[in-house]
Amino acid sequence: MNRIAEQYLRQETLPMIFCPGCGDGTVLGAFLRAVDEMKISDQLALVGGIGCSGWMPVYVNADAIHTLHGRAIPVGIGLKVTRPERKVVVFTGDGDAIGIGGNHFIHAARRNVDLTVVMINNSIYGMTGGQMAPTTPSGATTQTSPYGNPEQPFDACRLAEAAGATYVARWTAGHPRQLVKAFKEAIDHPGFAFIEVVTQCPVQAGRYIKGGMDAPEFLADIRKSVVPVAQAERMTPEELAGKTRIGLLHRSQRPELTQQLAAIRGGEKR
Amino acid sequence: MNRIAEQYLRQETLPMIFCPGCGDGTVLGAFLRAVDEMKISDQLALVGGIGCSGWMPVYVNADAIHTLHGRAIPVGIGLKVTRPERKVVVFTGDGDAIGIGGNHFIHAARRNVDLTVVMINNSIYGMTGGQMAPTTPSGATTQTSPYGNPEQPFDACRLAEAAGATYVARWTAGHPRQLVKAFKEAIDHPGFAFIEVVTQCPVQAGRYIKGGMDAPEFLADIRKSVVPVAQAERMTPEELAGKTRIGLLHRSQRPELTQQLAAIRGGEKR
Amino acid sequence: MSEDGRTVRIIQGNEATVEGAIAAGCRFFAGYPITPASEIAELMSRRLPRVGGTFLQMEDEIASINAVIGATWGGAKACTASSGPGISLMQEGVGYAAETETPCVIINVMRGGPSTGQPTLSSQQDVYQARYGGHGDFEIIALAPSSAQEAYDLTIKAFNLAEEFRVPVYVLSDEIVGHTRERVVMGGKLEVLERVAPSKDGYKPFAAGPDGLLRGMPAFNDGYRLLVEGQHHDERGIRAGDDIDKSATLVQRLNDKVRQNIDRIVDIERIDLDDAEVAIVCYGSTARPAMEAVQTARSKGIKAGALRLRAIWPFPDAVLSELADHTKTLIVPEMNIGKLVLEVQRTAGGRATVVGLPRLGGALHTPEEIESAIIDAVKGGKAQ
Amino acid sequence: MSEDGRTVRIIQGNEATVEGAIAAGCRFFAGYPITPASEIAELMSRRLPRVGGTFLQMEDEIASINAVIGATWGGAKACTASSGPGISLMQEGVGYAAETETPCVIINVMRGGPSTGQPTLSSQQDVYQARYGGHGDFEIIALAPSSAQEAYDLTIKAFNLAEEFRVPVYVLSDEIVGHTRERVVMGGKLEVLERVAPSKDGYKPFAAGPDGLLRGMPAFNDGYRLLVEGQHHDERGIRAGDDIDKSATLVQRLNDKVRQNIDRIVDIERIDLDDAEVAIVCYGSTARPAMEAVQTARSKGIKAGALRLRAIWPFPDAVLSELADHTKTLIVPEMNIGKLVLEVQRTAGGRATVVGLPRLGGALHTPEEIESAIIDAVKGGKAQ
Amino acid sequence: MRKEVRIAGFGGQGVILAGVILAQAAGAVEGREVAQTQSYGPEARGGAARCDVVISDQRILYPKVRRADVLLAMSGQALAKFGQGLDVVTGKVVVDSTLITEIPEGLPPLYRLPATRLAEEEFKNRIVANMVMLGALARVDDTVAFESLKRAVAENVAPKFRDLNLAAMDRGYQAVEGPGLDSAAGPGKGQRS
Amino acid sequence: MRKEVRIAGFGGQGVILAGVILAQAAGAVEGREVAQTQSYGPEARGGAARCDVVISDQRILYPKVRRADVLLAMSGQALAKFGQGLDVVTGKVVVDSTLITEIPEGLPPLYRLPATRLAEEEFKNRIVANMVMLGALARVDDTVAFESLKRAVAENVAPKFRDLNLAAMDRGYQAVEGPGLDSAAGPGKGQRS
Amino acid sequence: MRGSFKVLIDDKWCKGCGLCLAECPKEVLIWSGRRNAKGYNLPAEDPAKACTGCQLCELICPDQAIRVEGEPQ
Amino acid sequence: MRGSFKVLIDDKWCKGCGLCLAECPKEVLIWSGRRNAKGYNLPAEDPAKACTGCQLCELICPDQAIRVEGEPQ
Ligand SMILES: Cc1ncc(C[n+]2csc(CCOP(=O)(O)OP(=O)(O)O)c2C)c(N)n1
Ligand SMILES: Cc1ncc(C[n+]2csc(CCOP(=O)(O)OP(=O)(O)O)c2C)c(N)n1
Ligand code: SF4
Ligand code: SF4
Ligand code: SF4
Ligand code: SF4
Ligand code: SF4
Ligand code: SF4
Ligand SMILES: [Mg+2]
Ligand SMILES: [Mg+2]
Repeated sequence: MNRIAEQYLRQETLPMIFCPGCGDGTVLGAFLRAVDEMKISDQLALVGGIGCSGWMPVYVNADAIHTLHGRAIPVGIGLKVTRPERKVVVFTGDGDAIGIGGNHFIHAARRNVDLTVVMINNSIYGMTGGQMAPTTPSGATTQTSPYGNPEQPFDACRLAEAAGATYVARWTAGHPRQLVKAFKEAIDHPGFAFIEVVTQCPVQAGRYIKGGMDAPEFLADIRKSVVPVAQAERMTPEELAGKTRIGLLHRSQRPELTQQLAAIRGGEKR
Repeated sequence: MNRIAEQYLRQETLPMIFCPGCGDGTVLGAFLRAVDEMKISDQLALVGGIGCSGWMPVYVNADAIHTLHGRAIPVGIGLKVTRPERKVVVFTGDGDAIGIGGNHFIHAARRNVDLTVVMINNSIYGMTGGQMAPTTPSGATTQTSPYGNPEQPFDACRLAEAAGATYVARWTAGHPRQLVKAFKEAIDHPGFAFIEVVTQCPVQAGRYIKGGMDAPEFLADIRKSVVPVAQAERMTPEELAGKTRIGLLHRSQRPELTQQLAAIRGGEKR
Repeated sequence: MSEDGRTVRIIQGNEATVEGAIAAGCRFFAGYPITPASEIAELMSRRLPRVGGTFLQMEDEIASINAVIGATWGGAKACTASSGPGISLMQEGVGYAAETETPCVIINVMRGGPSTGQPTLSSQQDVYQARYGGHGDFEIIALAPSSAQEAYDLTIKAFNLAEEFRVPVYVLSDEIVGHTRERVVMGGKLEVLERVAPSKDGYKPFAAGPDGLLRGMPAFNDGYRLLVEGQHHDERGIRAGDDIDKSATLVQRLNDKVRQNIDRIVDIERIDLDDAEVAIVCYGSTARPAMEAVQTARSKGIKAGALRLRAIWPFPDAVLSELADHTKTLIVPEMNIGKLVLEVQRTAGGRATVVGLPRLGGALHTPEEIESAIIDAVKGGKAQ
Repeated sequence: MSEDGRTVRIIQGNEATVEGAIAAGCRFFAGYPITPASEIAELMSRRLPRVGGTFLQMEDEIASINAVIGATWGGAKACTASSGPGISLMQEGVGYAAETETPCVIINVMRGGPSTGQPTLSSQQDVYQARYGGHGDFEIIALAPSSAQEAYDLTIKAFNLAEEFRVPVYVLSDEIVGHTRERVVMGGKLEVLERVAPSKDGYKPFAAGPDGLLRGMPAFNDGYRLLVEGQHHDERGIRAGDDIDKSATLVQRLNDKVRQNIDRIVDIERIDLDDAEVAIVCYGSTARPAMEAVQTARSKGIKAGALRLRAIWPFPDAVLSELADHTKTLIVPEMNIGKLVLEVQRTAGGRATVVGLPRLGGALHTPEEIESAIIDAVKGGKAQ
Repeated sequence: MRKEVRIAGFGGQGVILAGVILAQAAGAVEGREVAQTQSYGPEARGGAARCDVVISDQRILYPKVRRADVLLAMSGQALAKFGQGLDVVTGKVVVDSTLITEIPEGLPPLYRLPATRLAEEEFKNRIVANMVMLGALARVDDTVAFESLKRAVAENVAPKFRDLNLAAMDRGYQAVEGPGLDSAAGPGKGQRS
Repeated sequence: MRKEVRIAGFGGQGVILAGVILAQAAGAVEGREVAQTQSYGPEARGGAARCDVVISDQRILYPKVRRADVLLAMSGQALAKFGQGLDVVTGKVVVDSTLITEIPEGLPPLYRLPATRLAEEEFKNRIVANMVMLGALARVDDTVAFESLKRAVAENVAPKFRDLNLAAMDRGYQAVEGPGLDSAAGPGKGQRS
Repeated sequence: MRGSFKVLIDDKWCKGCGLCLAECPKEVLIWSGRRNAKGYNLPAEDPAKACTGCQLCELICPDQAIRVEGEPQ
Repeated sequence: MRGSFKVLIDDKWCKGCGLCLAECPKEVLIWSGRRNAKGYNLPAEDPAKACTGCQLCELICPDQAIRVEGEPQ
């Protein structure tokens, strides 16, 4: 086990339940490195949803709460407003965040609450065994779309921005170094920060959507499907077709909820 | 009572519970005119949420279901997919649609289900007596924001579009003729059509947010606050500050859910 | 397929549930994945489009039950399936279905709770939730299969009861029933209650017959100009929540229509009860070791019997009361903290000793464990 | 304000609830408007910021209960308030609070159901939902005030019990209690259980004392490195949902910690019971006409009494059982179809005649109505 | 002694506020037991409004009005709906004669005053008709002392409306006419001892 | 006669499929009563896997395995965990000797075959080790007829993998070694009559 | 598009909100001084003004209480 | 930035996913032919290749089973 993991993992909870080659572990590793660089493990309040991805906080040796499916964000808000200096980081899946939890997601973005929300987008419901997610590509077969997904997926980053998020970035499990940086930026960002991480899920998405790709193949496939924002700006719509932009997609400033609440408590009329 | 109302209102349900001067009645009147022009009262399946606005279908002499708070859209989907030629129109409030019901709202838009969703935006929770809504302006006082709303409102149209809606329009209760046209367009539109109607709620919003404006004052105030899209394009950002754009804001084409489902039933692989 | 059109397959209870639903005419399913019920959605997604039906995976369980309600008024027989957490989220919707007399079926493949609890292990902890989970006073019907075969049979029955009583009907399956692969005989001549469109003549959608039941089930856009209302309402569906009498009348009927017609619902298997001194009152998967224990006890000359409830709600008060009159001890094994045992206690009214045999943790009782409770009872070892 | 720091105000029960909560140390409220509970949120939004607390109006009731859970682990005493439909939506969250032993208070200002039902009229229909609404086996505590004064007093008590037992505690108020303006004496020397931070020495957050209760309540970022888990877990909080023994141990304790310490919770008012032949068993606003009926009956020389339950869950089996031993008839007036009467029947075990006096529609029983039930009972006119 | 007062009219007439002031006068000012209830919620909008106050020197058990001792009626509908329940001998009805012109049969002793007209004409504010009615109540019945009502207004009404309300109340006290009243009463009568 | 078979190993070894095939053979092909259960769900991922099959000629009441008659062990962990519960006289254990090298004390009669090695080397596909093990089962015990197993494979496995699976099964039937077996058995032995 | 138009106000449904008064471009509508059974003020046509039949009042009336009758001449 | 680096693979945690093999730009990692107690294939350093210490393998390893040791020279 590497040094960072030795220091920051809650050893008695291991092994992690992630399948072999699951991107979640890589993302967690990047998060630990960001925590290490920021020296904030005492200030962390980690919140996990339900899903493979929701298990990530459980393995970190910091205060952590493993909540209900879709409800990580409101729990995170309760933690944040009771002690605003807390660094609340929410780990959630695509189903957890924008499937069942979609309403909490957009409302937290609207309120611009100072949370960092990390959404693992594996295009599927992993934990429950490979059913379609609101991120599953149109036409893809899964356990509940045997004839091809009749729906179209969300662009979670676009949704977050339209709802009011003030930091929006997308990376993949194949970009661990960029993820470390993004985690640091997001945690420091005073407002609702959203990081979507596109990951390989070899066991469910790999089997049902990707025709049996193993983890290295799947990750290679993901890397091929993305383009950095800067590069995307120089590309034609035709070149961009089917590509997903990665990088820092949006950053802005709007009043942040806990600060607004502090003002009210201070007797200021808003 | 006017001719249209005599013909299309369900007389035994009257009087309508709306307060004097409430915009909901005007919007309902415009809807009845659209129904009359389209001659579709037999094909209608009307769905109401809970809130003042959710009562609108109850007064129409057509098949109607008055659902739970926030749940009108999934009920509408159930009605739509079981007989796709039905014209399903959902009447909902700002709290109903994008407060408690926000998740159903964005997912229906994502799926581009062929529904017409009419959202009455009165900036407040009217039915329950004037609490803040996800549309209440920042800083506004309401029954639950006595020191000024610490949150920022949604732009429902922007959210709808980002989620995937393919027809998005905004009007006000002061634009009944335009509303008639918009209803017709939206009902004819083969996909998720969203119409936001900004209305005066003299009794709750008028009292708590608007410092006691009566209905005519309130409506005049709303009219002052909006600009038609075409005009907005010719305005500077400074001129546009604090203004809300009205008109047809977005129209596009994407695969529609019930058609996709029909294809699956037909044995087509998507 | 055999001559009488019946087929035999070795399938899981969850699959049998799906086949039962489709055989009963279910043509709409909306659901959301959850262990250990997911196979039901998965199989529905495969099967329904092939029989002209519609499968939707919704954004959550709330949307699922509400889509089921919409589809039902749209004209389809409809159901959803979930487990503990999802069923908890559906409570408001189930109450709405009860209030609006929307026939629908809710399959709960029970797992251990509370909360996330035990996603992969079985329980019978949600039997009271089925009855009391929603706010307000209403009755539902709940059936509890003990095997894959019954998952098939009782799902068909659930749809029939939903249509007859215009209520939400629960199939309270569990992880063991849902995931055990067994022989299931399907098809053949099945009793299926077809939906009948009521006459439009002076039709009042919520005016009941003398038995408190609504006749038939109308659909939208068939010319009824229906008004379906979740607030208390009159016979036309017009709101009356502020009218004390109309509200009381409606709620009383919503309860009475089930309670007073309980004879049409009661569904029990009686095993060796005629001369039994000790009776096991059981349901669901727990009934299996219970029945085995009775067999073994009988083989040892002990006068044991079993009353197996296939319909647990409405609770058959009269049956239990009568049983208490003729039996010394009633033993109630359950994979929960002891729940239906409270109903047995209530109905026994002190006329028989009632012994709870609760089991937590997810493992089925063994027959030996139940047998030893029988022996204890015979010896007079345990009392209420 | 009087000399002992007490003030008297004429306020609605809902306002008294808010004042009670704040007096008990509540510093966080998350809620969503609903009739007839909205005043609680409205007053919280005014009061909390003035005492350094936080009020949040969330997007729905699900978010509300979950924010309450977050805030509680964040270090605040917290509560939410709603009515039927909203409480139904909270069931999953309440179960999570029970599973994770998160102290919190849920105020249900009951209205008529099911579904939208009767938004503006009162009921006691949700008493079973409070106990059985969530999936899985767990115990909660529920208190039922009969007046604005008790809305104040019992809300304080609810917070204390939540802290002591580390459970969600319901205050089952109703529209009548919530909206009646009455004299309320507030402040003075109140018994308030302050939250105590446990020692970090070898601390296992979910290791209970011999009474099954956890000691103290830790908060995030105070150095505990807590792990709060909604799946079944061991004493450290580590998941054990697939471990039969650990799961059984946890669930058993979650139930026993309330059941076995019921003596610390039971809260009853006994009125003229010593020689009573007929006893009214009552709670909440229905207790008021009941007590008046007893007064009138006594004035006519009838040996009537009343047992008023201020804590209805856990149900005081022993108290009722004893009452059944000494009383001929127990009458249970409720503003519902007849619910707690089933518990009374169960505990009476046939040793007293139990008469339900249900009332639907939203109007409180009149004292006369209850008195005539008393007279019937004395005459032996009605039987079980 | 238990006293039941019902105030009824349309929404928007301040019926509830009148009841609350009455409850405050009896409960907070005079230190007696009170239970005030009302027709409630958005459902009541635009339609009928009703406010009930029970006042007693003992613990109030049943908190609802069964048969009002005094009815203050501010609309014909309200009088028609609630007038019949009263005791024709001991009960009292006060009507706003601006709005109520037809008086049904079978009512107990009736007192009248043109509350709405007085409010509109003398105070240029229709909304104080409720205070005019409350003033009348103090005159026709000893439910609470007139002084207590005034203190309750002082303590519960926003300062800028206080004098207006007090004046309206005085006017009602004077203006009410009916069985056994001197046509121009000075304050002091109707006081509770 | 009730027969309980447990197949256990790691996730990914096809343990469940083996049990399902066995259940189909007994239930669908031979028309007997079966109850097949398994360690389940995402929780089982990467960890231990277990599949139980109860077979009987009568209605199966208790559906779970209490004390297996035959254990097919495909990992050391599985053998350690489940081996002890068996009846040392009447029970039987078949181990995949590729993966299991240490055999604990106190086990009933033991049969071995290098299932995984055979699968990898002879069939170039590790995943058919489960079929190799099933073939061995047919040889060491009369739970179901070998022919029934083959029919169950034919009916339940995708056509393109059918022959591979059948061949692997045959190989297991032949390769297994242990008490009372001829070293090279022909088909026919172990048939159920 | 002048004609002879009549604006019928339905006493039963009118809630006296005043929107029609504000909406009429010709200020045809005024308060009548009458109240309906619920106590709402009722509008009326000002006999001194000429209605153009534009129907703006009918369209804005939330309670569908207005019917503009007549033909453009 | 060559140096003397050692890639330590932790048998206990490795799940044999192969991501490290695919990730290493220098193809330093190969399958060892060994399995751990759970039956997972274990990677190993190819003695014929030189590790640059880039840590890409360590960063990508989902199970934190890799530790790259050594100093750049
Ligand atoms: C209310 C509720 N519904 C359903 C479930 C079952 N469930 C557990 S995880 C999950 C989805 C997991 O998908 P996602 O959020 O994308 O996370 P992943 O496993 O893919 O990381 C579901 C539906 C649940 N636990 N609770
Ligand atoms: C689950 C649930 N929560 C809360 C309520 C109470 N409620 C009824 S209407 C409403 C909000 C109304 O606001 P909006 O949707 O904006 O409609 P409006 O009345 O403003 O038209 C609320 C919170 C409810 N009926 N159900
Ligand atoms: S199912 Fe997919 S997302 Fe979940 S742990 Fe396995 S590989 Fe990862
Ligand atoms: S409260 Fe507002 S929105 Fe509701 S009916 Fe009254 S005016 Fe209209
Ligand atoms: S707009 Fe309609 S309701 Fe309003 S005053 Fe005019 S006629 Fe009356
Ligand atoms: S029709 Fe036009 S002109 Fe005539 S009254 Fe109405 S708004 Fe005025
Ligand atoms: S990436 Fe990690 S888990 Fe995967 S094979 Fe390499 S060392 Fe093992
Ligand atoms: S550190 Fe870099 S070069 Fe060395 S093994 Fe890892 S990936 Fe290869
Ligand atoms: Mg996912
Ligand atoms: Mg609104």
